Amino acid sequence: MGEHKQEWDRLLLILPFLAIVPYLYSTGESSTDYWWLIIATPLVFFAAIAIAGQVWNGDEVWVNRLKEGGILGLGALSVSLSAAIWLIYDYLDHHGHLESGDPFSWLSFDVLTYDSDGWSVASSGFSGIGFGIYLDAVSIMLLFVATFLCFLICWFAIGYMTTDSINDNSNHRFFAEFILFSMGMFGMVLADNFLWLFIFWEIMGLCSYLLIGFYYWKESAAYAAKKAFLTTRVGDVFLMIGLLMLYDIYGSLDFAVVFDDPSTGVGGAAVDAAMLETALLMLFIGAVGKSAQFPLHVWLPDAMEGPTPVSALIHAATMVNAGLYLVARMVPFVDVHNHGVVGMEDLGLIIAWIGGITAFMAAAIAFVQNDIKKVLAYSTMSQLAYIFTGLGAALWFFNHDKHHAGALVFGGALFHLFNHAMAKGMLFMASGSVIHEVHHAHDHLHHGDDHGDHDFDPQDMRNMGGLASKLPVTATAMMFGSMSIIGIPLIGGFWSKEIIVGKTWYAYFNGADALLGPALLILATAGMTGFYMSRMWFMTFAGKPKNELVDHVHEETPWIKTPLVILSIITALGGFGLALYGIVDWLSGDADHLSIHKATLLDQVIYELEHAFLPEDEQVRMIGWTTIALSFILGPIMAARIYGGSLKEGEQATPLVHWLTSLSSKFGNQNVDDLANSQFADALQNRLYFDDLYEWALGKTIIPFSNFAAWFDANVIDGVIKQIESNSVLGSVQIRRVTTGSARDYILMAAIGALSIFALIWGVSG
Amino acid sequence: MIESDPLTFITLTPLVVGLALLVLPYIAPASMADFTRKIARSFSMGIALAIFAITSALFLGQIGNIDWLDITQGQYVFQNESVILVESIGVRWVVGVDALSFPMVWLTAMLIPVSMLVEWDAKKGHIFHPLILIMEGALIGVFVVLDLFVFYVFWELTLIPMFFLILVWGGDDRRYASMKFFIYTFTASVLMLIGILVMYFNTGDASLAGTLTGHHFDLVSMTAQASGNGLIAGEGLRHFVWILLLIGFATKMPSVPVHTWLPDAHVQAPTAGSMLLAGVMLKMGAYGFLRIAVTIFPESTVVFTPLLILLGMASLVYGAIVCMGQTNLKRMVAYSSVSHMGLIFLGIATMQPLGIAGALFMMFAHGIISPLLFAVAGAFKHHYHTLEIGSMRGIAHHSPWLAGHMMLGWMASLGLPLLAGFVAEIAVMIAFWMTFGWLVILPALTLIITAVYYLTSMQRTIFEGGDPHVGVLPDTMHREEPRDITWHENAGMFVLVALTVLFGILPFIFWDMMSDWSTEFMLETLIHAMNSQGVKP
Amino acid sequence: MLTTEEMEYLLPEMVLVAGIILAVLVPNLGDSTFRIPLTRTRIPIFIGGTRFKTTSNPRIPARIAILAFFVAFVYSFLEIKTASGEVGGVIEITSFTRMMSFVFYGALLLAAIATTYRMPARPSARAPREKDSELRTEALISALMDNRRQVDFHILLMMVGLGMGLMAMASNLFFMFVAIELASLAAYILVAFHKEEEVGGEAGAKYFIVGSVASATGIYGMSLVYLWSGDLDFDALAASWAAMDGLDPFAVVGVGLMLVAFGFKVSAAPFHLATPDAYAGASSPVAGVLATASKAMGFVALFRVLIEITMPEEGEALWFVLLAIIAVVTMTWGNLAALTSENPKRMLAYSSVAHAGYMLAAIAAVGSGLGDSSTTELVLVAIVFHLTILVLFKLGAFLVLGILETEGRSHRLEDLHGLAQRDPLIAGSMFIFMLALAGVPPLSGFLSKLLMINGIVNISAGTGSTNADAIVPWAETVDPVFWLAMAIVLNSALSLFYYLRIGLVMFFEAPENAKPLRKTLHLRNTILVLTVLTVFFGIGSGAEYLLDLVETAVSAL
Amino acid sequence: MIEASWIAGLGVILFGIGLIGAFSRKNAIVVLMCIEVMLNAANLNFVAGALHHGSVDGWVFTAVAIAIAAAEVAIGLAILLSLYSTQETISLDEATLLRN
Repeated sequence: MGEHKQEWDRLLLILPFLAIVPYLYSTGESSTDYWWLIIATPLVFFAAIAIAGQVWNGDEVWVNRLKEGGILGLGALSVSLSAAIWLIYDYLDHHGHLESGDPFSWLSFDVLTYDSDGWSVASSGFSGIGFGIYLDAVSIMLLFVATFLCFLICWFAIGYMTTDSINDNSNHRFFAEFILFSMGMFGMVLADNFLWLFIFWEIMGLCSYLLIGFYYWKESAAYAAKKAFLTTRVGDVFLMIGLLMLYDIYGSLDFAVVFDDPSTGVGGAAVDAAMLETALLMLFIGAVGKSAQFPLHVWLPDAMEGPTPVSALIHAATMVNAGLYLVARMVPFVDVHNHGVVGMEDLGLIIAWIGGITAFMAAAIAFVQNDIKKVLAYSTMSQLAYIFTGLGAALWFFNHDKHHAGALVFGGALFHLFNHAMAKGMLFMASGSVIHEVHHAHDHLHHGDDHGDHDFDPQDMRNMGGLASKLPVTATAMMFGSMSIIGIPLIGGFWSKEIIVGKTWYAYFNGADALLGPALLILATAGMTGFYMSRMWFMTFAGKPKNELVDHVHEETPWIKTPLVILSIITALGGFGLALYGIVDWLSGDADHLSIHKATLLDQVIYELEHAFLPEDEQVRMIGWTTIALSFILGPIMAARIYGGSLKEGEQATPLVHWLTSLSSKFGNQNVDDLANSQFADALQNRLYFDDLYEWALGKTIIPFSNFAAWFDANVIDGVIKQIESNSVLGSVQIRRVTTGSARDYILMAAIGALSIFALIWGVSG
Repeated sequence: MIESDPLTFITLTPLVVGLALLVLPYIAPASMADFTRKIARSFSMGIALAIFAITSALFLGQIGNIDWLDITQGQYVFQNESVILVESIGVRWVVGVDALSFPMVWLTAMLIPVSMLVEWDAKKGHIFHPLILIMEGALIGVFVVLDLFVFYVFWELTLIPMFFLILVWGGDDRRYASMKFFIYTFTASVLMLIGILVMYFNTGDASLAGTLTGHHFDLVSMTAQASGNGLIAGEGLRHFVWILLLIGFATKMPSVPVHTWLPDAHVQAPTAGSMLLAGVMLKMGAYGFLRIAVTIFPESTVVFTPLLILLGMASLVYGAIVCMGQTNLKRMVAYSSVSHMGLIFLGIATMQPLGIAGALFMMFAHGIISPLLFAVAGAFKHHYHTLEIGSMRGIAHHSPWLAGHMMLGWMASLGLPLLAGFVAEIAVMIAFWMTFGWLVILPALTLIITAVYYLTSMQRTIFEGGDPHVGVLPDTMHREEPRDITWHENAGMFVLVALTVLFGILPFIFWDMMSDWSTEFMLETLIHAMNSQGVKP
Repeated sequence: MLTTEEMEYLLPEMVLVAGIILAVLVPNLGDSTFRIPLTRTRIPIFIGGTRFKTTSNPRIPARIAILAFFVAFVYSFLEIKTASGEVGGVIEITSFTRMMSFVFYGALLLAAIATTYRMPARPSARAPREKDSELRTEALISALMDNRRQVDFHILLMMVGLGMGLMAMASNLFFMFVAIELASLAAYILVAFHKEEEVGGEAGAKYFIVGSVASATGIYGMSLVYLWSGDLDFDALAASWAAMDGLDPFAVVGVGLMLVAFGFKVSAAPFHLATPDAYAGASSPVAGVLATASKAMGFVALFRVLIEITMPEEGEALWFVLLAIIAVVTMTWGNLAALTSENPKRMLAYSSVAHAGYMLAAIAAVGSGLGDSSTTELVLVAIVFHLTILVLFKLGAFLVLGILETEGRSHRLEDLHGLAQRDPLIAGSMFIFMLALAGVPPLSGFLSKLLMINGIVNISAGTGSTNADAIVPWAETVDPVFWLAMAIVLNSALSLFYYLRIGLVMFFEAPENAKPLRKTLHLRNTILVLTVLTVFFGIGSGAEYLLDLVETAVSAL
Repeated sequence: MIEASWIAGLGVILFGIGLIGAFSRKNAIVVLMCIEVMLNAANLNFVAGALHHGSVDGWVFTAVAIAIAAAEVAIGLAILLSLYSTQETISLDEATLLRN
């Protein structure tokens, strides 16, 4: 404990950071004047940590006192967090949108336009690009998610990273990149125009590349990093094209300008729906890349090559949410109730379809994964797909002037984002805890000579089992997280998932025939989610240990438990609480307040549950119950039958999870080896061969083509030059041969030359 | 002189001092010769820094107090009293800068000390550094003179120090490379010279004209004349001259298909040489194209826009694809320069102020980024004795600074936001979409290709390698202990990194005046041509 | 006899004649006496006997020659602006003649300076014997070459100068021919001067035979012209030509045959074939004289015949197409052949052929008759300017080879290897000469080439149709003369290859012999001065001054 | 009276003979003689011209041309001698050390 006390002392260093915002607040400053702290602090500390870490690499103070920059990073993030909370507080206090204006004009320029008088510089309509902030409920929610989770994950990472011997003296890289990543997300959420959104979006792409490739010497990590960057880059490029189109349509990329009246373009022209829809689809492709949706999903599982905090960061706090945020920003364009452009239903349908397909596919693949982080990765993909489906349905509703339903599912989808982020952040940290402790136990068991035992994989759930008693906090956290993801009634994700599934079906019943597919897919996925999340938990924590080292596992690393506890509480209670406060309406912009507006708490609970089950429609209510049945009953029970089991004799888990382990042993034990060896399972193991397909396509097209191009350049284009050169040399040798050395030849040639010239002249002049 | 005629001062000082430092050791008495040799390196550096200081002072308004946004089209600041050089044919020493040329001058003044710093330990430093100083004079001269004869003189003068830099300090195949570099670009520029002469004999300002010929080389007067009735009578001849100029400038830029001198020259050149070659010399092409070809023949530029697109697109896309097939780091970086320079033509072809400003900023940003790339590649050559991608792995462990600079440089070059290159790219792209619509898909896809080759090259050099403490060292190391870059390489790269970030985050430092210039440029020249040629969106 | 005034006109030539006489006399001065018959009184007659210490100095003839050329050179220079006069009906002195003699004497002065080192004095040189080793033989031969015939060489050099000087001021075709013959015959001997070497005699023989055939052809052509007009005075010929009704075969064939002779002098293809052989066999200063002064002489003759006599007032000259074709063939042939030449002297010879091509192209542009008098003057200024500064860098390059020759021969590219290590300044100078030859700015070679191209462009570029709205229709209408400019620039680019190669081997290759170059103080300084002048006349006041001079000269043509 | 044109005609024939001889004969001495023949052709023309135009110039030219021819022969023989002394040949086809 003394040692731990010393560790906590390190935290004293962040107190000055924490004091900054309260000080500013106390001087009576306005939070909107200090939003830049959220971005600037991490940016400055990114450079500071990166450079200082390299200069003082291995230095005693740097390593022990500053945790190789981790403390500085945490401090910077605490500034961001406190500034964000300040901003949120003010926002909730003032109830309304908040725009800072452009503190500086980043790029100013003119545009030429054509009219009957010819070309001239456009006098109005087109504006340059500045930078400021734009806050509404969506960005406030995301800002909180990002700053809060980043802070917690950084906290967790200090414990996780600095106790891993393989990271010797390179953690400054991690922390620097980590806070830059965070900065990217903060900036993206705050930005008041599409270009700056894109800029921070790309920064996140870079950081994901850097962090996934943190263990750069591992070929798989280097490869995964490259894959992540390139796959998202494909999306980004389309996103950029979308931006270009938007600028052309509206003459500005500022949210304030564009959202003011999306049906009127630059110079008062009516916006062409087809054009705008194409532009938005381009944006959506970008979102698909970033949020790892089909068909640009291939990078996400590989991204598990990064350290576990990075996975938490990418999957919960930052990157994947970016895509959702972007799609959420499309609502004003299609909201016909509010100057939206008519005739863009297809957009919502496409988004919903992509979501449905991804949700189902990812859940299916998650069935067969044995790597604890991979299961979570596919779960992320699947849950994000839910949100996309919900947003797609929302867009469809909005465009059909079904504002109320649209707003509901829109808010529900965003609420799901919140729930998922909290749960998934915790799940990843918990899985990190498991991996970390298993790894330590393994090292401990083999006395550090793990160099000879590369085959051991601390992430493989087949090496675990029965950890519930060894890692009580982790097991509890993971249980709550899984429940939230599965959608166990009243816990976190339940509130939002029910809305998404129900409303998607509602849309189908109300004329969106094309939504049947996604609706069915996400319904099925609900059950599948129940199965694979339970499977993961049971495989890890329940049953008898499958490996001797489980006995040596202890929860002992400092820094790791705190965030798990905090997030467990939020996951377990936060969803319910926020739902009661009407967060769905608030997020969709229908309500200005987060408050209980029914007379009693019970009324409010019933009201919110009705939101989810939509009492006025019997069909939808049926769907709601089906969802619960599938996700709560069928999935977990099947998982328990196959993977469940009670702990070893004498082991005792905490009361919070004890019931689960003992319950899981009640459903018997079914052997699924046959199924696991089937061809279908094989295809799932191979991620349905998408990666292979892409690699094959690249290997067969671009690579040979580029090699050909290189050959072509060296031998044809430059070959022409070389040919000229060699022909000149050849001609030179030939022409020098004419000089035979014999004087009479010279005379002869001169005579012949002269005569032929005379003849020529004679011929010419007639 | 610094106060009254700063441009002449910063042009001639490096030339004179560099030449003196080169020649003095051979004609001065022995003791003085030794002394000169000893101080040549630091003295060159001192002069280079002084010139950088003066140039920065010019920018910040410390000298002359210039409002850069207030310069109207065709007006030049710091213009001197013209000095007659050759009266018979009307050659004058006229210097002046505007928003088109000044960023280039500043870039040159900045890059010279940096490249000197990077190669601070070059062999025969008492020749190397003065040569770079001479290079500085020649390069600045190209950007500041406003007399086409003198412009051409400086244009070719840059070849000579570069020829020696490649020939004496270059790689194994430096003979071929230096010859090819010189002859290739010389051939193109003599064709350009014909174009200049055709322009020359159409000039008519009697007050400037040479006594023998009755014509003059004064660019300002030519521009004024061109904006009236067009400098040259006859559209056919105008187009022809435009094409001749294009050949000269496109080769320098270089644009596909006249780019093949560049990879050879770059691969063989010493680091400082590559840095200057990529950083400034390529920009001479773009600068000259805008300053002469577009300004004086706007109609031809409008007529030949499809050609510009074709060239730009070919450079951009084809250059990127060829990059992917390269196995030599420097070659790859060289082709990436080809690819990026394509964007300049595209930016001009958009005929939008935004596109032209983007092209200008591309010139500037690429002038910061590509030297960084070449400094990194040079450091690989220096410390690992090879440039083969894939002959080593996991270098990041041995050379963390190098890996860091490489990472940043590579990212900047592939257009990562908040780094200088992105600003130019996005500007050109926006303008490109406005003018050409879906054709934008090609440059956009190129962004992906660019990412592919850059990431692959990093993966196969600084990353991978299994055990972090060992990595895979190239055979060329001969069991040498791998080292990180030296302090001076590091310092030089740091400057470039800092500027890349600075201009990525705060592009408006130079962007505003470029954008301003572009708008005025469109208004004064191109817009008339577009209207008269009946260009419609 | 000449009047005082006429003597003054001809002062440089007089000095040369005096120089020749002195060169004959002075080295023979000694203590010889003549005994008056029947008495014992000996009257010193000073010719013969044991020579005095001063007069026995083998460098005396060189000094005399240098002095004579220097006086002639300076006097010509001073007279350029003011010269005018006439002597005996066949000599007419104008600014132009003095400009040209300025060039001639300058070139010969440099050659004389260079030769001082080629032939250092060692009084006791003996002929090799059969038993001598090969090395020894070589050394002895070289000593012999060094030692002997100082007088002969410099007398011949002065004779060449005299011939050239007179040639420039001839106002009569026949007199011009005689003067050319005087210069040529002396030059033949100079080429063959190293008769101890196998190539010396051969070079001389070839140059002599081909040259003689050419001059015989020229004289025959001149005789045809005489048959046609009956008077060989330039003015009279020009008048007859202008008055000629249609084409008189005598006149046309006569002029054509004369062109052959002058074509040989300027080494135009296909009459240039002996040129490289001659240069390669001759010593470097002599080759330098052939490449500069002798070529200038050829161009003066071409001016006389082509511009003064046969150029019509307006319209295309008869010889326009002929000359254009010859020009293009010449420059291309020269450059192509030089491309792979491994002998620096041959390379310079071919380069000199190429330069002849450029200048012929410029004359052809004049012959197209498209330009007005001012453009014609511009082109002529360009050519004369080029001929003038050619002395600086072409001869300068030969002088560098001359330095190398003092330690052997300079007939292989390898001899230049690593020159930068042996003497950086000389190597740098050589590189500058090469760049000037290639026409790289800011050197004077660029200015002259630019002026020529400018003249051609000036004359021709306006001829294209102004109604053409695209390149191809324009290119179809433009006068073909325009493409001569293209040919020149493309050839310049081609030529860069071999010029740079010289720089390459000097700075890149390791020297075969790492010893520092022999100390040849005057020669080295001369080369450095030439280098500085090459740059000085490239741009700025130097160029302006020289252009002004040339302009004065050309306007007197 | 011999017509001037006859003389000129003879000149043409002589010149032709000389020229053809100059490039068809290997022996340098013979080539030298051919050159003399060519010069004589010119001399004939001068004479014819003098007759035709009735001017004295032609005669003077002839005299001077003969002198030139004499000088040329002297120099030529001397050079050929030196060629012979080093290469022991006066065949133009054999003295080809310098070529290409």
